[in-house]
Amino acid sequence: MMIFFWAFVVGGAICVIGQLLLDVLKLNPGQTLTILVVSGAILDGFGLYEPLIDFAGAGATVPITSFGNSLVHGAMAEAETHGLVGVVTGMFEVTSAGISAAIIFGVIGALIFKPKG
Amino acid sequence: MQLGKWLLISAFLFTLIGCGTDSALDPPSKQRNEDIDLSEISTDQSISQEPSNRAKDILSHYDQITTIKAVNSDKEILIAIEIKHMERFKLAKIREQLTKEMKEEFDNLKVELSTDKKIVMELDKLEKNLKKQVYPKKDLQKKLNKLVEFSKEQT
Amino acid sequence: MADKKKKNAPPDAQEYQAFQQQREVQRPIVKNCIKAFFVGGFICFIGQIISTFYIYFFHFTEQTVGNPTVATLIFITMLFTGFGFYDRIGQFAGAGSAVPVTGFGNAVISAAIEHRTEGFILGVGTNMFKLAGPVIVYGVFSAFVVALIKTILIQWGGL
Amino acid sequence: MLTGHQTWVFNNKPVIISTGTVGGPFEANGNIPNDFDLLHDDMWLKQDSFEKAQQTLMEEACQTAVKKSSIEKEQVQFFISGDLINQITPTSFAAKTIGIPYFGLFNACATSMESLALSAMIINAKGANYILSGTSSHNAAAEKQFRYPTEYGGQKPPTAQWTVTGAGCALVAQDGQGPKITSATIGKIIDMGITDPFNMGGAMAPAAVHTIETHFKERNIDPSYYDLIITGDLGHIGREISLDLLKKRGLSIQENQYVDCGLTIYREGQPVLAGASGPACSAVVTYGHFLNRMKKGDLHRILVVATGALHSPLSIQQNDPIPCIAHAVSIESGSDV
Repeated sequence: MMIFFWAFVVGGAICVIGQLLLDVLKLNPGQTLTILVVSGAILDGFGLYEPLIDFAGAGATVPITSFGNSLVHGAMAEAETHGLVGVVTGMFEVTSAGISAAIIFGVIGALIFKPKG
Repeated sequence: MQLGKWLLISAFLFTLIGCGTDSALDPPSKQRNEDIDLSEISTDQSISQEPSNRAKDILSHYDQITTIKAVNSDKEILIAIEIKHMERFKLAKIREQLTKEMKEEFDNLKVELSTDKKIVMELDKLEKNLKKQVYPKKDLQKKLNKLVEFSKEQT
Repeated sequence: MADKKKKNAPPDAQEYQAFQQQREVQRPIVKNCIKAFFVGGFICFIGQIISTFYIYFFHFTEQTVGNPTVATLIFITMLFTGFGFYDRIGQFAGAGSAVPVTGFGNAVISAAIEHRTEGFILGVGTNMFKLAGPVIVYGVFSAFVVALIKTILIQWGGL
Repeated sequence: MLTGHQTWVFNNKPVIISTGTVGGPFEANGNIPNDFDLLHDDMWLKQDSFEKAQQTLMEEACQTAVKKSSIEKEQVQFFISGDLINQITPTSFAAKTIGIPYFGLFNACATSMESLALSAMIINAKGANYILSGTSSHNAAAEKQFRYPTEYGGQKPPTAQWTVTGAGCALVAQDGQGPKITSATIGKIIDMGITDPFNMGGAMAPAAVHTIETHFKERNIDPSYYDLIITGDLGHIGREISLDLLKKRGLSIQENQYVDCGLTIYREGQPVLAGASGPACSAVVTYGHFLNRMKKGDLHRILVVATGALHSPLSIQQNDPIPCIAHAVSIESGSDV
């Protein structure tokens, strides 16, 4: 059950990197998250993100960096079968859950909740 | 500002590169690793489980492996392993290397090697059932086939 | 850009900026990082519990469990956002609650809830990705570039 | 009467005959709940948007001010007001409900004193008998306009300030009972190149210093003339910076003579970071708290310096600095003058 421990540590460490981007470079949250997503994509380009997922489980899949990683994965999987066209078409194959869940629960949230202020 | 941004990103990159990617498996030791969680299946099934037992025997010489489950039909063999947690960074390489080794060992069977927790659990269930009862040949084949498909699912 | 502007500022403004910077309350970076570590780690820990639960009790493998886990986390985020807890967690945890996928969910859901007063099509529909949009835009674009380079290397470079 | 370059001295002594202050739940829980005429326990005020809630705040403040005086609404000639939200619509809608000829102003958080100075000027020149002047702000509406959705979990730095939910209104008249407006100094835009919208205190401090300095120079008086010099919403950081700058310029202002509305309205321990802000901040604290203290006889002469950061979400995104302004109005109790 080491996975729980490492999920905590690795996930926490990625958040610390985000906090440093926020506080040291004084970026706003949008810029910070964008940098993290792009780094996730680049890391996967070097084949470095998958080992981290194997090692830390949700510690690597829950932070937003994994979004970049899985976009690359979707694109690469499709590219294997369809070549360069697959790079464009396969993009959302793996990541759709995050985006569609956000949209669905966003609309449901707007239907049932009012901002508390 | 711009420079600092890139410094931070590259620092992040290097920390990850630092976590070693080259050597995947230690060479097998002479002795069987006694800590491994494995059980030999009786061979009086409709399909002999001798290949599965042989696979377990070979794999049990690797120190990094902690659990081995395997079931075979007369066409294919599904092996599922778990490794020590600190080795999981190299999981993909280990899986690749062991798959290759197993393929060479069982050249008459279709070999599938998985490191997935769920497949370990499913094979464990199957192994236990095999101990209790004799499966008809077709049933076992079908069951195994389903598991192999399941282990390959991506999303 | 901003640096250039600062250099062109009149001397009294430059002097004031330096003075102001001295007096500004510094952000408690170490404290913030510790809080981000624990809250962020905790959210990932919860994520791991959810995944393990799905692996044990439902028909998911380690490979396929990612999607239902993310969806569940975002559902929980919707409740936390709607009942007005998430912004408080965010003020405490900073990146700890912004970096996990729950932060992405919160950005989308909070914008959706906030703009319902402007109607569901133009309010909720247009503003939903006001905050989370850049993440998708640059995530997709960078993934495209990375995958393109990799595919070309594999196909023609024999990588 | 113009004195110097940017200061008016009102020889006819316009009087604040009554005031109305309204607050939200966060203010009710604050430091000076007893100084509000009306407190709401609901951010929405039973309206269906935060902007409409702000409109209601403004309407109620005006109605309260008129009700507390001996005159009828129909006797009021002008309504001078403004706020922060998109093209000051909450104020304009409130003006529609009130139904009095209306001047709309925008000077961000400095609008309160801008409107008071203009009202005093018109009254002083006998351009009107009664003028309602006030401002409003609403925390959630301002967050939505200038920052993130209210439920978004972004972390604010310790320099950020909390927008007051409330509205303050003063009824200014030719004569009557009440504190008198004696002079006003209209500030000019000071831009020191600060671009961080989460540090408005630091951005606005030079504007406050400039206006205070000009006020004393042009009226040829000493800071000791006033019991209190009250700044609008500089917060902790802005207050300290401006006090240091004032001392550097040779104005001898005592530490306890220099207070900030943004530090008065809330209790210690409320999560307001560097202090309060918003147009309503200086309006409710001045018209409520400080004028009450004047009536009690605690204070005789005060100088209220409302500060405003005149940026927009657009200008911040385009990397422009924050232009700041401060207007000072001096109020003296009736017996003194």
